[in-house]
Amino acid sequence: MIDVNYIRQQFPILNRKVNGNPLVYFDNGATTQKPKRVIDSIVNYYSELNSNIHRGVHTLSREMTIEYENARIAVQKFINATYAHEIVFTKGTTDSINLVASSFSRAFLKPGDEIIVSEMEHHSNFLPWQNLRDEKGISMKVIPLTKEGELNMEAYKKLLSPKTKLVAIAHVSNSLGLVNPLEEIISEAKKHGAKVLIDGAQAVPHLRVDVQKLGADFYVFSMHKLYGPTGMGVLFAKEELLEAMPPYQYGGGIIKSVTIEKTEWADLPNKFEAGTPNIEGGPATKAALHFVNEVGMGNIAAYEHELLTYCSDQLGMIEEVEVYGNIKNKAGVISFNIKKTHPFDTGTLLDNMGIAVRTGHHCTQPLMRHLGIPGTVRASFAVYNTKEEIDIFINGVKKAVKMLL
Amino acid sequence: MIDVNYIRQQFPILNRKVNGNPLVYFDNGATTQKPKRVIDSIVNYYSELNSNIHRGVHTLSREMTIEYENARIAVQKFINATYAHEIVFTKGTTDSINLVASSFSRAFLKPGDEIIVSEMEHHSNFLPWQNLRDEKGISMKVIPLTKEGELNMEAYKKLLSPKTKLVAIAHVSNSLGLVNPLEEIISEAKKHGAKVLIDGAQAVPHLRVDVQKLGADFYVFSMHKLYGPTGMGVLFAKEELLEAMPPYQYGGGIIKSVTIEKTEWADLPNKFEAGTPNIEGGPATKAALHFVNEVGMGNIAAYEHELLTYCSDQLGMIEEVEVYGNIKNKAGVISFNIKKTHPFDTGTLLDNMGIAVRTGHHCTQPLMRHLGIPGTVRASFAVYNTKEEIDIFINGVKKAVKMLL
Amino acid sequence: MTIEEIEQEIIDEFAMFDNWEDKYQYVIDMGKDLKPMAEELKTDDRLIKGCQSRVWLHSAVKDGRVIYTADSDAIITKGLVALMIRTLSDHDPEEIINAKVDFIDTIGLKSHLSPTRANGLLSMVKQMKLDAMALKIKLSN
Amino acid sequence: MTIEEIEQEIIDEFAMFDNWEDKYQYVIDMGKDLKPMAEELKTDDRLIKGCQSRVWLHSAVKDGRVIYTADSDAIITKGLVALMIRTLSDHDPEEIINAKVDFIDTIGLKSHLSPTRANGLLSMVKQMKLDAMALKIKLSN
Ligand SMILES: Cc1ncc(COP(=O)(O)O)c(C=O)c1O
Ligand SMILES: Cc1ncc(COP(=O)(O)O)c(C=O)c1O
Repeated sequence: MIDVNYIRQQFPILNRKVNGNPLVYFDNGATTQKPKRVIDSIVNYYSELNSNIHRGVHTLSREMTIEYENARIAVQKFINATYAHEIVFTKGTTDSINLVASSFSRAFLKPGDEIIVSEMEHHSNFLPWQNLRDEKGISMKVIPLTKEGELNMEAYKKLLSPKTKLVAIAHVSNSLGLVNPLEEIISEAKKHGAKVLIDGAQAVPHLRVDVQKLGADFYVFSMHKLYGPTGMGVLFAKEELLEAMPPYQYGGGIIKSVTIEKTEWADLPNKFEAGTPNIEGGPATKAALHFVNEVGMGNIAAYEHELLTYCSDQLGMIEEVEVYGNIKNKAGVISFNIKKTHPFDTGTLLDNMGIAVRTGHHCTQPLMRHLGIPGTVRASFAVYNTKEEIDIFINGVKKAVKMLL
Repeated sequence: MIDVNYIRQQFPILNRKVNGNPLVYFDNGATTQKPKRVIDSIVNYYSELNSNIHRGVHTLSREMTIEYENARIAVQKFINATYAHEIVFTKGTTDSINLVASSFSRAFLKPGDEIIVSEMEHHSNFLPWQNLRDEKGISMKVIPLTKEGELNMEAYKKLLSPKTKLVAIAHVSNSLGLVNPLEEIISEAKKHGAKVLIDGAQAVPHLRVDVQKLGADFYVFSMHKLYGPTGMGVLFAKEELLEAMPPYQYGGGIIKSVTIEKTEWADLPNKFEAGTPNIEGGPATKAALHFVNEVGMGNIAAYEHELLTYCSDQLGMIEEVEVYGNIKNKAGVISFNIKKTHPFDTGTLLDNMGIAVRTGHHCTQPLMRHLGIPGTVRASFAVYNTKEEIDIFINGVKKAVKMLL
Repeated sequence: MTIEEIEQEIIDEFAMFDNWEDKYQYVIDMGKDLKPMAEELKTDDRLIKGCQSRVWLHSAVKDGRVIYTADSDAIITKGLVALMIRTLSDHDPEEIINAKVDFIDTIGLKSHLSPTRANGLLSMVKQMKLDAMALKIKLSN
Repeated sequence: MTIEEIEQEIIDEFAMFDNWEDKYQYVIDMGKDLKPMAEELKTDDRLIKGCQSRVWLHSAVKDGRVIYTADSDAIITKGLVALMIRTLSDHDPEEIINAKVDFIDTIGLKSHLSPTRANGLLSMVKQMKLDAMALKIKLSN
């Protein structure tokens, strides 16, 4: 059970007013707000521990290295990876996927091999593969969607073949909030010996994720969408894959020895973490996961489901509103338009009421084209949101309807 | 003129004790400490402004986008770039160099073309080019060093030819602190039509840099070595080069439009900033530059020069100590060993006295091999260091001499 | 009327509203009232790319004065576009080029002119001035 | 003496020192006193790679007991290596494998065993145990 008042007290920004109104922050799919302990962890880092890690023998560097590695262990536990060294810290989901696109393709792909993505992917899980297609002659197949915006699983199965080397797919769609049937997707891929990358950016904030149980080869997400810091991303990859892949970036910390002729790579995960990392992101990541664990992912999921259902029901009662992706298995996100208007108009009016939603194509232009619309208004929830906020929001939408139509 | 007490008061960590002694932090070459205003800017960001940028129409997103872009303008002014959009934000120096290695080579290089680096380079300005050599058949030439560790300029001139497409060289060497003769290096390169990348990681904290006056094509550095946040780097590149180069990473924000067939890139610098950036790094970067500008780079340089001279003189008087790179034109760094001992021993003993120095190869193994040593003890200075701290340090070295020999 | 006079007129109109709802309603209504642009003019080369709403702009000269026609797929943007046309259209190029066009700030819709506002309004003003400049050169040849 | 007894002996010795200088001086002196390793044994396959100082380890069996020889290019590391040899060398494999070797913590040199300490001491203990295990298997065949 959730004590939402107690939770809200932990988020300083929720006291903020926007355009004279209390902030109603429904843009959590873009980035969540941060609890005080995350902010404090950064202050503490810079006031007590700041130093470069991994290479120093002095006390600060040693203490901080342990702190940073503890963050890795916290992530490992959070997604139940087998080893801490299967967790590579990156800049974000986009960075993680680009890393895989580069290192996986250099280790395993040759022209003519196939990668499967879907039409609902975020550009960050679309463009890197498109680039492999254009630069390396890897073929990219796109799973089409049903009318409601779900994956067409029959079509997916037909796309799979021995040529398929990788399936790259979102766990939860960022535009519509649909939860994809990963079990089936992964087991079908395995039948053909293909590896699977799961873009979990919109899943980890809302669902419990167990990478071992899923059997995912790669699982990626961003801490900033999970109550954590910006500039901090996660790439989980199975040890054997990380071992076999060449580094993505080259620089300090990734080598055991360098001569002018050749180099020997450092152990995992250092091989994939060239240069000084986002060190403050370590303690902040740990603090964010601590917050999530304390509330409990099960509680978060149940509570957000309540919010989502309540909001869907209310929105559904407004005749002038069209909701997209209106199916059962959804998480965190609701996408809609006021009929015959542009999402930008709705977003602008809601903003004047202090309500922050996202409007636009949400970096999923292929999906928008599929739906035949320029974009949507997206309300996305976090554990600190309330039914009262949804009431404000619904009133806001009604007001926008009145003003626009 | 510097009021070092007033400056020290701004750095919370300087109140810390290490192993019972006040912290003497001489590991600034690895990363500097942060003034309170940098820490406050992050707190303020997460408490008042946090939201994803560039794409949102709501107030938080709009306010924060302006803040973030103001940071870009602050960097532009700091190094006197012509346009703000010539500043690309990255994760750090290593990320910046990897970006150039990838995007520049894909736009401009073909097998047989040559890149010139030097034997004193940090691995981050060495391994990316070595990788181009190994993966793309680009030839990599290495400027040898004189006995003292300076660039052999005659040899450099002989390496240059019409085949040379890029010269990648440190402004200031991180191991020895030597300031390289950039004017000559760049003008010689231009004679052959080669582009020049300057690794300014160890320069920007100590010298005034004017990229237009230098005529550098690329200039890269890390904010964390300049009183700023970790996870935030800068790539300056001339507009025409950024225009001609393809993106490095692919994902949200880098496109104007995406279809399944093809994409159209966004304007500079967005084309090179895929995904959610290190947003908090924006205000923190601005705050760090504000600190530096307030103290004045000229004052910093003069004061640090005083410290360096004082420290060199004192160290030079200890018979059992060997100083490396003992020449006039140095900045921020002094590298030495207690003769016949390993740097690790000295570093360990100094740490017990609360003195943080770096020991080891400093990610410059080729240079260490050139000097015929496993590594050095490196003391590196920032504007908050004092002569009194140097006295403590010198006493510490003397004590280490007594204990080790 | 000069551009400046029109701007003042608009400022006076907006001064009557004491809440954002009325202001925006006024903008929305102006959007609805804007003379529709011929569909065949809505071509990609007339598109001013903002991130979210699209704006088409067509510029022509009549009697030495620039006449603008424009449209947008978002109604608020269209209202702002209407304001811009009312302000800048039917003036001579020189006056347009030199216009400050800062009334948007004054009437309290400032955010729509900020460089980050994803609606292309700022780009639109720029484009209107560029067109005026081009037409001026054309006229003087 | 059992390994545990030796550890206790070392703990008692270090308990006499009440400041870090004396402790480290003792370690350094032990490093200086360590019987030098034959140069021909300092081969790359005997190298335990730590980030900074290098440690060579050679393991052999004599009368069913494991005899270690080791060296390092850093004197403090060498002193710690000497402590490890004194503790673990000349015991039977089983005892070595099961040894806790946590006295380094107790004597106040904890940081040298931390996973980040760039001196390879932790790796050394691991390697000593692995060698003991390998030798045990060899003996039982
Ligand atoms: C000269 C030089 N280049 C590059 C780097 C790498 O910087 P970063 O680790 O911030 O990517 C450093 C810092 O260690 C350096 O001193
Ligand atoms: C499904 C999905 N994938 C990838 C991303 C990109 O994440 P980031 O911008 O943190 O790299 C996002 C966030 O916008 C997302 O929602």
